Amino acid sequence: MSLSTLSSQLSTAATASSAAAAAASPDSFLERAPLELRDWAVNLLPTPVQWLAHHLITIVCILAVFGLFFAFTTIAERKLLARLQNRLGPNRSGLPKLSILPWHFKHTLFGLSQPFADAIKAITKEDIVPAAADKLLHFLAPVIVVAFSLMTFAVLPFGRNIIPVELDAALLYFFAAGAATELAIFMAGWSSRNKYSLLAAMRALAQLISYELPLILSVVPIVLVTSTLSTKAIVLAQSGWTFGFLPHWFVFTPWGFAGFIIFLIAALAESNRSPFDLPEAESELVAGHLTEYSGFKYALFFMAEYFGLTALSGLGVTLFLGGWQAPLPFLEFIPSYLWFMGKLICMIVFFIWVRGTLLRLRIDQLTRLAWQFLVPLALLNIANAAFWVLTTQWSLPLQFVRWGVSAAIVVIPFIMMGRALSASYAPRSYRYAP
Amino acid sequence: MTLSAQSLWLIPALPLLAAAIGAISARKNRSIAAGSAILAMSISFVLSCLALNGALLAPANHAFFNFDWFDLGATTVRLGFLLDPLTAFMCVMVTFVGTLIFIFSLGYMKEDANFKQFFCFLSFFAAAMLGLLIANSLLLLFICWELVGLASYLLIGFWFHKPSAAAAAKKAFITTRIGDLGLLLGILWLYDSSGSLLFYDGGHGVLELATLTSLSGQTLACGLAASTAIGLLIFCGAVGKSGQFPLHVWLPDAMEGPTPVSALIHAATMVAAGVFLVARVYPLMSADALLAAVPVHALTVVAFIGAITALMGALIACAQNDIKRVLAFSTVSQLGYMMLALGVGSWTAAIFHLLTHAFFKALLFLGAGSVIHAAHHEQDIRSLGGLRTKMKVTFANFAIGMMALSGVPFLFSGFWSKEAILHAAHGWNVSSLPLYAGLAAVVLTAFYMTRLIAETFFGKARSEHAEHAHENSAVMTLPLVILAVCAMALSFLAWPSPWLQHQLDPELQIETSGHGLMILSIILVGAGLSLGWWIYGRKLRQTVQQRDPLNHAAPAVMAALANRLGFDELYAGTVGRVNTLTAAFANALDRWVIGGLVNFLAHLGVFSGGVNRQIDEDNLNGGFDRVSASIRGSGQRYSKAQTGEAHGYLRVIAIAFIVLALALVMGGVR
Amino acid sequence: MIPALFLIALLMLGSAAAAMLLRNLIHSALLLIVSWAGVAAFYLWAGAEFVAFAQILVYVGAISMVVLFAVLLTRQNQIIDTVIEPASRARAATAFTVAACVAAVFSAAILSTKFHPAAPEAPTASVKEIGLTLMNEHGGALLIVGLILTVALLGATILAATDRDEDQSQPSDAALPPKETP
Amino acid sequence: MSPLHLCLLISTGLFCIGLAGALARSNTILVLLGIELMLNAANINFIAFWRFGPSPVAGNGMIFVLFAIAVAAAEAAVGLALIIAVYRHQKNIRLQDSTTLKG
Repeated sequence: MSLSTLSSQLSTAATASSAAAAAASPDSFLERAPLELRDWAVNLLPTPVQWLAHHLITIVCILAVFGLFFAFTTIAERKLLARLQNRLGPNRSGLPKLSILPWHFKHTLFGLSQPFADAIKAITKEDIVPAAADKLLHFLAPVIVVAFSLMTFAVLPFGRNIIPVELDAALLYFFAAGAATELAIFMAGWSSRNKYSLLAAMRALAQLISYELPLILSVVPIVLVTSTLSTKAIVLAQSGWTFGFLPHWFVFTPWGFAGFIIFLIAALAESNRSPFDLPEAESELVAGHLTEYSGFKYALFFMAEYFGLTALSGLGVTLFLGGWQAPLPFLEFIPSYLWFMGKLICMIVFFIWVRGTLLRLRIDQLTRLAWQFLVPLALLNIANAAFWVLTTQWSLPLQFVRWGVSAAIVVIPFIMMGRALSASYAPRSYRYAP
Repeated sequence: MTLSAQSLWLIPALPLLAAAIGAISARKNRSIAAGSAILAMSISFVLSCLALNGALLAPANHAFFNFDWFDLGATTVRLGFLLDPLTAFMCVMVTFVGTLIFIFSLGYMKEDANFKQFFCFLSFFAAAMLGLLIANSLLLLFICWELVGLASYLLIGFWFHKPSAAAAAKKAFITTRIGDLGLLLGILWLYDSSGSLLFYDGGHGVLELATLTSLSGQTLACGLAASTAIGLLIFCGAVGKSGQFPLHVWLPDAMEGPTPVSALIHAATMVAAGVFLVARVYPLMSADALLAAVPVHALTVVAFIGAITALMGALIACAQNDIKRVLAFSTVSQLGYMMLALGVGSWTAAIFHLLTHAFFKALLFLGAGSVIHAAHHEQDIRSLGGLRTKMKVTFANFAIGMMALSGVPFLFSGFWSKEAILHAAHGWNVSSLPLYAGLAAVVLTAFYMTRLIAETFFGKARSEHAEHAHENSAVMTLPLVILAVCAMALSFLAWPSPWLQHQLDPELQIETSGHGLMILSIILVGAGLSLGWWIYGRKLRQTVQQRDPLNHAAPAVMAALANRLGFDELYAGTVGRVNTLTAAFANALDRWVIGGLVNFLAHLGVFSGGVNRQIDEDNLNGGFDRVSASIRGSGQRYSKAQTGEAHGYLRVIAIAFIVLALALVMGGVR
Repeated sequence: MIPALFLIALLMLGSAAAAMLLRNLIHSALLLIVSWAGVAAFYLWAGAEFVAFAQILVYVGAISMVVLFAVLLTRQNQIIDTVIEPASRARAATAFTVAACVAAVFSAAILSTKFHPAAPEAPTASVKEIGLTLMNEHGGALLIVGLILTVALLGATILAATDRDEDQSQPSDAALPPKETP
Repeated sequence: MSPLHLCLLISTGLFCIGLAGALARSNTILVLLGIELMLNAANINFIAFWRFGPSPVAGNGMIFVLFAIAVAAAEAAVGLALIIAVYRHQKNIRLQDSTTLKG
């Protein structure tokens, strides 16, 4: 055995041990608790079905956690919007009056049980299907949309060790699964046999296709810098702190910041949220492609939308905000999945805040924003990231130059194109008006 | 601050650039062409002043900068720039007068559709002239000389839709070409015998002593020195360009161009080129007089040609009725003066007169242009009249120009330069005839200018146009005022001492032959003025049709003069006739001899073709036709397979695929 | 392993066959999407993860949308004939014959071939390796594919964009009174 | 029968379904989709040979498929655009009606 092979073997052994140590050392009991619980439950079952149980537990966990998360997101949205609009929001629903109890528990729980009441109402409502509708597709559309929006959760790393499916091509999987929701929207619009539904579905598709481009392009810089498609590796690439307190999250680099902004806008549009909620603008259209849906099917669509929003927020947290990493070293004692949930909640609250603040765009403004502003900026940002990768080896004084150039690539085109865009918005003119 | 000889090229380059800008700019983009032209000329003027400043620091020095143009076998063709007082003074004059004429053109050509082109051509003209001035090589000078000819052709024929203008342009071009042929021969001869065309080249130039000695030392079979012959050939070019006696016919016709062009040609650029050429090669022209004992000197010929031209031009000018033609013949006459001065050995006096003449002739032409513009292109002095009150500024300036031209004493520059020439002629010891011709021309000049002023500005308006004339805008009158001031101020170049001539030639000794000649010429000027006023001013013309008083006295003479002494007819009768006869002979030769041969061959060809065709049609084509018909038929049948139905094609492909796969499988190919 | 392959094949071939047989265009298109998804499932089965997701992203996400849009845009004036023409019957018959012949020839060729012993283990190719291979060895081809895509999409946009003249001429034609036939 | 045989037979099936569809259907869109199916069948072959074949180079089959998918996407876009243009011209998309492009 030659010396070189020996040394290489030694070095690989050293790295393996250090990696093991790094993985093991921060694992407190709380960090390991969910996994321990799952393994304990799985081990109760006979060996042949253990793999099935393993996966089933994961699925059930996602369904339960995010189902509840969806429920409380709706109530949080309603309450927050109400506060923004100087109202109180739902505050009446509490526990049901149960006659078997000797006293009535009067507390309304601040209306926190509203989503459950809504759910019961949705399930018990009559399910109306138009006579001319394509019944099968009409039924399949909400199923598909919920199924595919749930599938996207599979690749999000919720904690240091908690990731449902560890895929090499996780990002590709995420966007592939997300693409299927468009199909569901089309099916919903077409199968209703309603001209308004069909037109609205086409509009929604146009919007989704337009914004899918900047969404994916805004993610490419991250892939460029980390040279991986795996979400787990991307989160790990953001670990560490400069000077002991500045986290290495990608949002704190010029290209990452620009990418994050583009990602946020595109994510808003992809999940049909205000100010991009044209597909089902309640006050203007008849709920778009959902016109002919009622009862539980409608609720499914509603749920799928929130799932999509949550999944995209989770992806944003994973890609730009350091995933489950703590922002400061001394805060690492808090379990990683709590950090993830905290960041996720922040994103959701931000989205709600945006919804309560901004005005809805016109369709032409919407598409122009995508094609004339976001896509070029995202493309430039890819070049920016390439520059960042090429200049990794620069020494300290040159690092300032690197930051300056990178920031200039972000800021100058943004200002120039922003001016051009806002100049093109005014004055408003009606082309088909006499 | 001075301009070195090396960077002298900037002076012509700027107008050339302006011409290029004018050429490529849009047709309706008038301000760019005019603005760049005027700006370029002004900057060139400043640069010329810098060059003059440098030249006057060492007047005797000929600063030059030579460079290789291209290699031709073993020899190298070299060009160069030359900076001496002569070049510098000429550059300043050309750029200054040129700038004023450009500005004047702004107003004069305002309504013209081809405004942009006009300025492009003007800049080109000026650039060619400036290039000619700074040349230190007879070759470069000749190139620019021809470019001047081209530019003058373009400008004289600027209103080419007028047949007369087109003819005049052609005439000017061809006439000057005749002279240029002589110049070219002279250049070739000079190059052959001296091996160089550079004027100054550190002792090897053609104007330097070594070459001059060897050239004048060679005696030809006819008894002339080589330098005399070469000088006379070069002088041919000057005769053509400067409108001297036998080749002066183009100059009056050049009046067909726009008036600023006339001013430019007659004052600053074209005709001055000839005088400048002779002044430039003066050492060569005078070499035979100094160094060789030959019967005829080149300068003698120059002096007599000049004297004849001066007298003839003045005489013809007396009988012309077109305001610009009078001025044109006066130019011919004044150019004769300059040539006379060159011939009698005082090239400094010639250049002095060239400079002063440039200013007052430009003034006169621009004044005439002002009159013409105001009178809606009425040029006949019989139809004008009475403009004195209507156009006060123009009249005052025109009068100053007229007095400068006539040589009214002391205040006007023309007087001093003419005095210098007359003094030089007086001092010439070969013949007195040039002096007498000059003195006669003095009287005539004063006479016809008085006639011009009296007919144009005094009396009453004799036509509709003259009636409604009014003063032009400042853009046209301002150049007049500046030129008028200069026409007077240039007197200080010669008074109280002949400063200019000393600067041009520091070794010059001006003999003071007393004031007798000056008093004589003042008397003659007075006589001319009073004669003119006696004949034309006393009884002013009343109608257009009224006959000229001199026509009463000597109708035959006046008719001959009005007909320009019949030079045009003479040329038409001799050169033209010979040309026509030759052409007729060539035509007959072509038609009968060559044409007959060709026709015979053609008939032969037709006959053989007929035979060929018979054979071809019957024997060859029949077979081919049958073959191609069968091919066409099968092609038509085959094209039915192309149904346009995609399914069918796909099916055929699939079936063919099956067959192929079967063949491969059966054939055992793996 | 093999049962999963049979399931996938059933999904893929069944939906493709149904798509080609159904008369409802939208159903056909949606079934084809299922078939494409089945192909992606096959890729997953074979261990080609990356290609599987690419297949879903491109076919299910993009091409399906274009197809559905095309179907909707060309739906007007379509003669929905309940009666099947004899010509189309004949065409279908020849189509089936030809396809059956091709299938027979192929199957014969495949079944009569002895392949080399199969690779004992599935080859693995991580995304990073694929990326490196694409960018290094096949960099030129990648550039050309990018060019082809750009040109094709631009061309498609130009082809599908309505001509303004044509657009305007249509209503004017329609506005004309019907021509009287002599 | 090895898995490779099975995979090849499946791809043959898909190819023949595509071929039959392309030959039988009169709707141009479906003809185009039949051709897409044939392309997919070819892709299945690539993956099958990559998975079970003797090729020593890792990833080559996948790269073939990736390029094929890209080109298929371009083909579909252009084809459908052509169909829309044809529709605008002749008001239907029956393939047997578009027969004007012949000699």
